[in-house]
Amino acid sequence: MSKRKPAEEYHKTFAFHFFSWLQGEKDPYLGNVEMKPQEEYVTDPEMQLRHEKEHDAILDKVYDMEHNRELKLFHRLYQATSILFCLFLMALLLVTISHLPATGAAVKPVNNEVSARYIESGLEETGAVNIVAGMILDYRAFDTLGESHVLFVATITVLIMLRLDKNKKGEPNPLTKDMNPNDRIYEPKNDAILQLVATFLVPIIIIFGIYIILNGHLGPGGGFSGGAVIGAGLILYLNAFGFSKTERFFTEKTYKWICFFSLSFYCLAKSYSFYTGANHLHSMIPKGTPGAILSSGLILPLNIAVGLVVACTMYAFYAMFRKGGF
Amino acid sequence: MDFVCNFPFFSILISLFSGTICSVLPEKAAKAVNRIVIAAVAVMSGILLLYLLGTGESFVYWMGHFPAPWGNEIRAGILEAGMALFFCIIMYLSMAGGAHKLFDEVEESKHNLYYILINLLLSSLLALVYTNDMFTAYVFVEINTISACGLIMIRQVGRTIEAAVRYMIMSLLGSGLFLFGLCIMYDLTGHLLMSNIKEAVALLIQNGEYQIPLIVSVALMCIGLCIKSALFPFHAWLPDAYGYSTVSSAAILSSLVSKGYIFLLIKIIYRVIGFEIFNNTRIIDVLFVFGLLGMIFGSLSAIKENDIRRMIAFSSVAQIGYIYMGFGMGTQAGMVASVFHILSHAATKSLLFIAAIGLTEVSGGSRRFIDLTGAGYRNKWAGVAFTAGSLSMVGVPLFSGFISKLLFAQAAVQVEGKMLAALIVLGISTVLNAIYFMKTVICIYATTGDTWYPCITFKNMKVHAIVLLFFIGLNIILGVSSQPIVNMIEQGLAMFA
Amino acid sequence: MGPNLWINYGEAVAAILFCIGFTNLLLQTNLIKKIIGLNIMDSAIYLFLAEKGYIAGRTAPIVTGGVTSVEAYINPIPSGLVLTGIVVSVSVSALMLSLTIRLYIRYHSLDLDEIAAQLKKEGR
Amino acid sequence: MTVFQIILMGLLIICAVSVSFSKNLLNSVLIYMSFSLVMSLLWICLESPDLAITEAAVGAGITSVLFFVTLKKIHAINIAEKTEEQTTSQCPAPEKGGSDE
Repeated sequence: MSKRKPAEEYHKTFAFHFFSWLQGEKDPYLGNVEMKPQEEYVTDPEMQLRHEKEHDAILDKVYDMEHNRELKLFHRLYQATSILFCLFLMALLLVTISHLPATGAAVKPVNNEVSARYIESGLEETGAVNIVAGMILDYRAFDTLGESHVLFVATITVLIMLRLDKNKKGEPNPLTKDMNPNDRIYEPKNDAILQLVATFLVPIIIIFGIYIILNGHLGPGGGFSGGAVIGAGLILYLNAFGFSKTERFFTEKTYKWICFFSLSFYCLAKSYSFYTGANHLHSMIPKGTPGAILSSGLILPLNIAVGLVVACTMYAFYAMFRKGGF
Repeated sequence: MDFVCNFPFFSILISLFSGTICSVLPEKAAKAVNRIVIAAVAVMSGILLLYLLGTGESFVYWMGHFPAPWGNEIRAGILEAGMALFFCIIMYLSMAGGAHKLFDEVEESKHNLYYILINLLLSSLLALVYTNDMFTAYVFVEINTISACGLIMIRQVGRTIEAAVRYMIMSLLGSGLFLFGLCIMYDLTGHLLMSNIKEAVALLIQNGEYQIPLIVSVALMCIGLCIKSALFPFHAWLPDAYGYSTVSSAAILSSLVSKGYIFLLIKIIYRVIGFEIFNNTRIIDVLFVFGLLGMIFGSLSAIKENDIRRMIAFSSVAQIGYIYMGFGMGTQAGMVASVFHILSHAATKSLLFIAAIGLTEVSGGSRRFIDLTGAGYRNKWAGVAFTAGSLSMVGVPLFSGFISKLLFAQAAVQVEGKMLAALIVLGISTVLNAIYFMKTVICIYATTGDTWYPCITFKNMKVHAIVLLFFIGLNIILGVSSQPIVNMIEQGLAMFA
Repeated sequence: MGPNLWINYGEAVAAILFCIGFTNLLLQTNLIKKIIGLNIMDSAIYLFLAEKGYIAGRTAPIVTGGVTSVEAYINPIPSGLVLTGIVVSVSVSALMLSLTIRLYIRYHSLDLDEIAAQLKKEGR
Repeated sequence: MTVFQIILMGLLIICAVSVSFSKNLLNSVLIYMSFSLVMSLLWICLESPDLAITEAAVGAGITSVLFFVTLKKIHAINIAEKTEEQTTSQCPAPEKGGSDE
């Protein structure tokens, strides 16, 4: 708003009108355009009651799934189309498959130079005896990076759905009552047999999981399967001894930080390797002797990181499903 | 290699990594990290775009130590860099415009989870834009789907949860079909990288081998992506998902998530199958027909709606129909029109969603037209912005919608068999658009009755108003200076081949 | 029909499983069964992919005895892809199950159509 | 080996079909669990031990456990004792379980 013009003159300009309209101080139509106030509508309570009843009756009729003919017809139509579509899809896929190259043959498009190089020089280039591990964690590592983030984002969504947070004033979430119906009622509180078996079994399961993780580059296995085994062991422990025991060593904070450190390590390590690879720099990570436990460059640490994330995630899923928290 | 060539990789990685970081940060810090990351990615994409315009050719970037058929790769050209820049701008504006609603609709303790989802969504969009590898595309499609589902359901009312379930079921059908098509394609060619697949496909076509599996594989991938981007018969999840989620989510979902899948489809058409080969299949006719049906039925459902947010959501169905109609024409011009419409629709739809929230706020939170009467006087900025968005959607000159409709009409004239159908439906759809958008505009500028809700002035909604201004500006830029943008799109599509 | 349907019986089974899963996903009214159908569909795709990598008479791609010749091992690529895929499918099913629990708590039903009808009746 | 494979594949199809037609939710989850186990045997036949371990740990282990917890949450287990549960617990279990289809 320019201040050079005197106030009276300014009041006549377009800008003043525009800004005053914008600020909501003045409405140019008020008083200029004839506006007739509407007549007040008197509601008859009896009529209103009848209207409401009719309204409810119509609603009931429309949403009565069992007796509504149109809905039923639509449902039938939907079923028929889906069955037809599925049969069509099956026929299409079978025809397609009959034209594909034969299974088990050695000469076909899939067995080309790509898999040949993975097999022939995989040991030398990645240092991993297990060629699959070498492939997913070195040749095609970007996919695997994406994959671990799929797991991460799934955990985040499960947290959003099921975590029962206290609100600002510290009151418990209104859903808590619904989420925790007395679902342990038929479970033994301290079952001696279960606890004894768990005492023996849980360490074995967890050690087996650790073996799978550490052996991922030497034999079948790897971070994901090992992590899932460890997670299963933790879930067994939780079921045998209850939340009070596990909360001593595993809370949400533990989960958060383990996940954070493992994923950050994964991201940073892979960024280093991508960056050096793309810019044709020499990577400083030693490959080691193939076959030794400390070999194959980044694959072992990455497997450990993935294993930690997966184990914690599986346990977190279970705890979330069970009681909406850790 | 120049340092700039690292930027696509950096932008994917920092957005992934910031997702991880946000999981341990408090809410305020997470918000700051989120904004900084989006801005940084936008700046990097801008620099990359300038660099690519300078050199005039695309480049591939190794993800690892191994060259083309053995390692992962990403690829950047003008169209990719431009899309990344545009996506970041829209995302930043949508986040800023809907920030004040987040407090009402999302639990306090789950705000930082929201920012994690946004970061991961950004990274998956960037990866879909830049990737040169089909399987990487599949993995990031999944990240995109899951985080989009999270964005829908973070506002936990019954409708959104139901919408999220429907969304997940449809999307998973889509990804299943996509993955099956991808597997067949892998079996036929033995490669997963786009450029290698293209060479192998050209060879197969030349030798006349495996014709049926090839077509089936392409068709499966197309159907998968169509389902995911809510093409007409598969749109049942869309109105609830867009209509009831929190406003930033609705803007981002409608303008970015579905566009990410469509962009991937464009990439597949050009870089995996080859434009010529794709146009010789019957698939484009199917896309064309469904596009036309979507344009009409989407608009008809929008007319019947009496809830403003759901009306805008149904209008998305119609607009996605436009894009697929462009694909269905099977010409370069149609494709250019589709890509331009992706930009124009993204800019307009998020503008409409964010303006609509401004209007509903001054109507006591109700979204019915009856309560919105006169809302344009009570919140002037939102009213003006909504009018601008509606004009753009209808296709009034000076706005971006006009240019995209013009491009579609021009493209349709060049195609013999489809000209009449395309032009007629374009006309009908424009009229239908005009009916429901002008109805809304008249409604919000009608004189009010007795119900008097408080006005909102500029001081109370500075951020919101500025965001709306930016959106209007973006629309007008797209509408006025369309020629350089169209040139850029043409150049980018030429780089794809 | 092409020549290879009987040789490719593994893939054919995968296609049939895929369609069973697909039908389940479309037609079951119960959400839990829908989710199981989804898992079956995913497994079918992985079976299809793994059949692609199999070569008769060769062993798993783990280097034994220092032999690194192509003739000794099957194709490792499909195995790697399936590993990635399994992770995706387990995350997706966890997400779907959590959604199911929330829906059940809110509406005491597992039928999506019934829930939709309830929602409309409530008018919100 | 091929005969064994064919038998396993037949089992897969039987499992998949019977999941769709089983009346009880708990049964269908159990059948799905056996589906995963058969699948992991099949991976061994197809020379992919990595996949076999992962499928056994994930498909038959974790996913099934998650299904069980879900069934518990939605009161689909203990149908026989449902009436009993209603009398003993304070908050009665809802009528419409997922299992009564």
